[in-house]
Amino acid sequence: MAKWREMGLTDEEYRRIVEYLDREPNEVELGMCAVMWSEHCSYKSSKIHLKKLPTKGPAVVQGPGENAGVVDIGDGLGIAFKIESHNHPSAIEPYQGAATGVGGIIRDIFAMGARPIALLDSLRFGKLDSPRVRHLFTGVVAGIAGYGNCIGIPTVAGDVYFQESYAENPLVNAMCVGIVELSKLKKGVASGVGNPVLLVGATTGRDGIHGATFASEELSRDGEDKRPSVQVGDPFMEKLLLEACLEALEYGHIVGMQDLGAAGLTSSSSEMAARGKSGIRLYLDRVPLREEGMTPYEIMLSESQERMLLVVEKGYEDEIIKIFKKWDLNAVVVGEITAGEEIEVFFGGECVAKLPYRLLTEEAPVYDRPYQVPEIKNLQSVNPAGVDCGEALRRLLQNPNIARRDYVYEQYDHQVGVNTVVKPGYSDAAVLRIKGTKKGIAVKTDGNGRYVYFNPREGAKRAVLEAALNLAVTGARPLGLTNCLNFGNPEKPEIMGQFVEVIAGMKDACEILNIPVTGGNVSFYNETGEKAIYPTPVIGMVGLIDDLETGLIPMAFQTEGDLIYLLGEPTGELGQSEFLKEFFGDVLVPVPPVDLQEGKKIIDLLPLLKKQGLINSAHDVSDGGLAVSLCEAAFAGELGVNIDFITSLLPQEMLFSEKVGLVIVSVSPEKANEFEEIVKASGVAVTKLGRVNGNDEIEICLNGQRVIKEKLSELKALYEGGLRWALK
Amino acid sequence: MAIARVIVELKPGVLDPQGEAIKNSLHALGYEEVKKVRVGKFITLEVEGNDLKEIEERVKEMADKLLANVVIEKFSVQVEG
Amino acid sequence: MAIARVIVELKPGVLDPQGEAIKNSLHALGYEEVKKVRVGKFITLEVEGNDLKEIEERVKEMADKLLANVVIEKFSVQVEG
Amino acid sequence: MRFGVVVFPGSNCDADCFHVLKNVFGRETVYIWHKDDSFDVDCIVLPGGFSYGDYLRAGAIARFSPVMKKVVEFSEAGGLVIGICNGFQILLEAGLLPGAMLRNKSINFRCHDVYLRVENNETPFTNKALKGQVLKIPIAHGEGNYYCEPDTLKRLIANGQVVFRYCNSRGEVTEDANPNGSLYNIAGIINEKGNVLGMMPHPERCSEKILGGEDGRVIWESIIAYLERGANRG
Ligand SMILES: Nc1ncnc2c1ncn2[C@@H]1O[C@H](COP(=O)(O)OP(=O)(O)O)[C@@H](O)[C@H]1O
Ligand SMILES: [Mg+2]
Repeated sequence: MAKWREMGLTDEEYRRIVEYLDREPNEVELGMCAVMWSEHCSYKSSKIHLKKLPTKGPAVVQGPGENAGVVDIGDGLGIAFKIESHNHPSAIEPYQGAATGVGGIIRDIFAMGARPIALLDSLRFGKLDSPRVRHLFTGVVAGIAGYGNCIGIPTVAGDVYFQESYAENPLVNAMCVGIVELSKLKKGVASGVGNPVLLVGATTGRDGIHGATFASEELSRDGEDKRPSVQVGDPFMEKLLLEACLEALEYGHIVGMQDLGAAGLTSSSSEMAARGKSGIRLYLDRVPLREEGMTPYEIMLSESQERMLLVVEKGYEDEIIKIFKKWDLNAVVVGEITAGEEIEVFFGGECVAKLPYRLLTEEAPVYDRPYQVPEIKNLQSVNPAGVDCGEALRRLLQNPNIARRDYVYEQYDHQVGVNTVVKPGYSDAAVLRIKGTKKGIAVKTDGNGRYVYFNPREGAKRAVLEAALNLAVTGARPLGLTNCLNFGNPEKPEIMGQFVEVIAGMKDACEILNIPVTGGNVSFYNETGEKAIYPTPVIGMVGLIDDLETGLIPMAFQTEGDLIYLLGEPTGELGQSEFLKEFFGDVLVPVPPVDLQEGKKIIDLLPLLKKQGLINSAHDVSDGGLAVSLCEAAFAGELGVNIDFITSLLPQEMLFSEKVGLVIVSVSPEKANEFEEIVKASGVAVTKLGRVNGNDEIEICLNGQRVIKEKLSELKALYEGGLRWALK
Repeated sequence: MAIARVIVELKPGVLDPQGEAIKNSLHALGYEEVKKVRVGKFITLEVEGNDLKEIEERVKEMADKLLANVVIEKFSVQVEG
Repeated sequence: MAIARVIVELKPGVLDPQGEAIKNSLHALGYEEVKKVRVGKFITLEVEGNDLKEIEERVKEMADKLLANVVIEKFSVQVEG
Repeated sequence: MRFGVVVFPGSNCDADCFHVLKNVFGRETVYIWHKDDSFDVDCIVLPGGFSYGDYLRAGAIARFSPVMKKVVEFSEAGGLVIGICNGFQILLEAGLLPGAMLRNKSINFRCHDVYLRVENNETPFTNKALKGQVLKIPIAHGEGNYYCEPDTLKRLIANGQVVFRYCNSRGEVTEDANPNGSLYNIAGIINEKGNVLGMMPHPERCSEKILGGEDGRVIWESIIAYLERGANRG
């Protein structure tokens, strides 16, 4: 087989390289081209579609294109944040795969000069009845814990789903959030002819060579030897690297900084060169190696973790190196900035590669792949009327997709840094204070692939709206989002169709909700055999609470006697709900519409209601539907509910439809009139559902008929046990 | 009753952060002569049965399935009565 | 160059939560014959020098000072050229 | 009165302790670098985190840091030392406190609130607490399963060196309330001389209302009160 094909390039791509260079590339050059032209690095299948997403907004300081996006939160401060996938490595070695995923995204954040203050993890696995899935799940969670806890960045939020479609191909998306003084924001640029280029941190080994191309292929079970050797994360090393880099930035005289991720030295040098429109010359003999006899090819492509590339003002390198030595880290001048436009690589006194950075970056191919928009056909109907609501609620509460996630987040140190004001499990989103100000930020990831599979466009809208609502119920105003788009093989028109539709849905949602996209990541080829995963756009969102003292809304019901209201119009479709799956299996019935306009109104309304002291708690309706949401707010407050209202929907539809865009709030009785007036004036539908009680009782009546009466403590035990029982 | 000892070690080439940290610490303590450190596991199992051959087979299976992570580790098994 | 192998094990009587967990997992996988599991460390050092006796002494020192915590652990050292 | 927070490579609660002492209690606080071999402070905090990655055993490598020699001298001279979480583990490894830490019984790292009963309120670290008072303080550790020889335990109990024990919200010391399998539900102990405390829970994480609890304050307040009384300087 031709060398280039082994490296993942098509004949046509190879031809273009030869044409551009006007010669055949040598092996090192070919390797560099192959990784940079891989889907993972070049975004060749997604680029033209990603362009459609709105990326501008008043708060956006840095949109897509840098190591991370940045939004302005006032007081001269910015929040840098980004999400990334580590799906393939985690499928092979769950602990290390997940750990190194966390390590990678952290580096993206401190490369911007930001101090990481939070991690989030969005996880998808098959069903827990399979031992292999349990192995993957427990390994991934332990890996995230292992890395995040050791480096000392709290993992404060995330989401987890267990669906058959992820059985062979789990998703592990990690997000990091950092805080930066905007005047000190750093970019990954290389400029200033003669400036030295420093490689700092871990030594370079043979690990992960061709990881980027690996991420751009389907997982095959016989691909054993093609696998890059698994990378082992060293969070201790990264902690030192983080502190040393921030200290070096504080010292100054750093022109640009970038982490070494996929495609290692090749991508970091060429991307920095491209951003700064400079050439870079590298001397590989100076790279500190971990293994003997490494070739220039291996050094250029190694994906060894915990390394950064720095461009430093000439004359200051010794001082910068001193800082790294203080932290017991390697720091070596491996090259310099040149006047040309080329990445020149020297080894043993010879030039072993010389490529224009353009060939590796902007000249990488861009494809408008054929796509076929999936049609939604053969809609069926089910009759849920026979299902006992109490029984349904009990089953749903212990369903692993709904049950309390403390098995996961109790393994994460979610408090280190002493900023975590709302801890995981206490609300829809986590809230962190910003020390030295009154402000707080809310963060969350979301994206239910099941809805996206059945209707990609609506499903994508749903993911964005749900994330936004999860922030809004804490009192936050969404500022921006990052996304991780996990899909199957883009060379298949039906997968590309899903992708195109998801982008369209996200675009709509971002525009209507007025939340710009500041960055993201695409992970294609999440397939095993012929089976692709559910298309899964994961949305990571950051929002701002101006004053935590007055603006923070709890999820828990607060006081006996408070009235409970529902904001938003329930429509009752059961399509793709956990209820439907639990009682009717994988049938196709209509999904609830996503009403972005109403959603927007609710998002704007919640902080307002809080500021005026009109609401005491808020929680959105999501997986499991209204009944589950009521229970969650009740469990959190250790208070029961008596619900009684009129509806034209069937009880099962009313209680278990998972329409996104509904929020339950509690209101002091004396504020009820004022509350209702303001909500009605805003044009948001509002229903009085009932009241909070002080008994150990969840009682739900509809149209005067009692449909559920359960002990709060018993339901709570199911909710708290569900996930752990499924693991036994 | 037999005793099985399983040694689990990282494959060569796989990064061993633990080993590195220990090596550095040994150097700081003045043991400069230590050039490399690798950390593995030493697992001792008490196993019921008399057929040592069969026990060895079973323990190898256990190592392969659970005790070692064969993606990054290798193992050896030794059984005695 | 010599190779020193240090086995560090919990003292008998000291609870081994990791060993317990492994035993339970083995039982869940059907290896009911496993009655007890203890997990220790297997540390391999590459040490410069020729005098195996002296190396053994030095490595024992290292184990005593750093590699093992003698409150809960015991160790054994074996050196080969 | 001056506090010193030691920074080992891999410490990650150093800044948190610093923040609480400096910004919440308004006390002069300095960082002490692990390579430093001199300092001028009245109380030393060995913070939580993963010194040296905890790669061999928690705290095992850190105890050989140059600064630890001085910490030992400081404590021998009567100076106050508090080790929290990883700091506790380092004190054990350094032999400043008896015993050792094993992996949590559940194997997993655990991060959540626990309740502690104050067993001894006649220490520099607990003089503002009531005997038997129940404190709600978070833990975050994977190796907090305290172990010592039976004789040592007897001595600890007899001398009142067991300062905190895990209990339930009603102050009952039960097995269910023990998050990690610690012997005798031990969450914190003090040395015989009474000037070196090690505890697994993190008082710095619950010293401000906004973080959901203030039960950790009593420990800082006790230290401050003790030092204000002009007790001897190390
Ligand atoms: N993988 C995870 N890591 C950390 N926290 C998580 C994870 N999954 C869920 N959580 C937390 O559990 C709570 C419930 O999560 P989820 O069910 O996703 O909420 P919602 O339905 O509001 O999106 C939230 O506080 C969330 O941040
Ligand atoms: Mg929610």
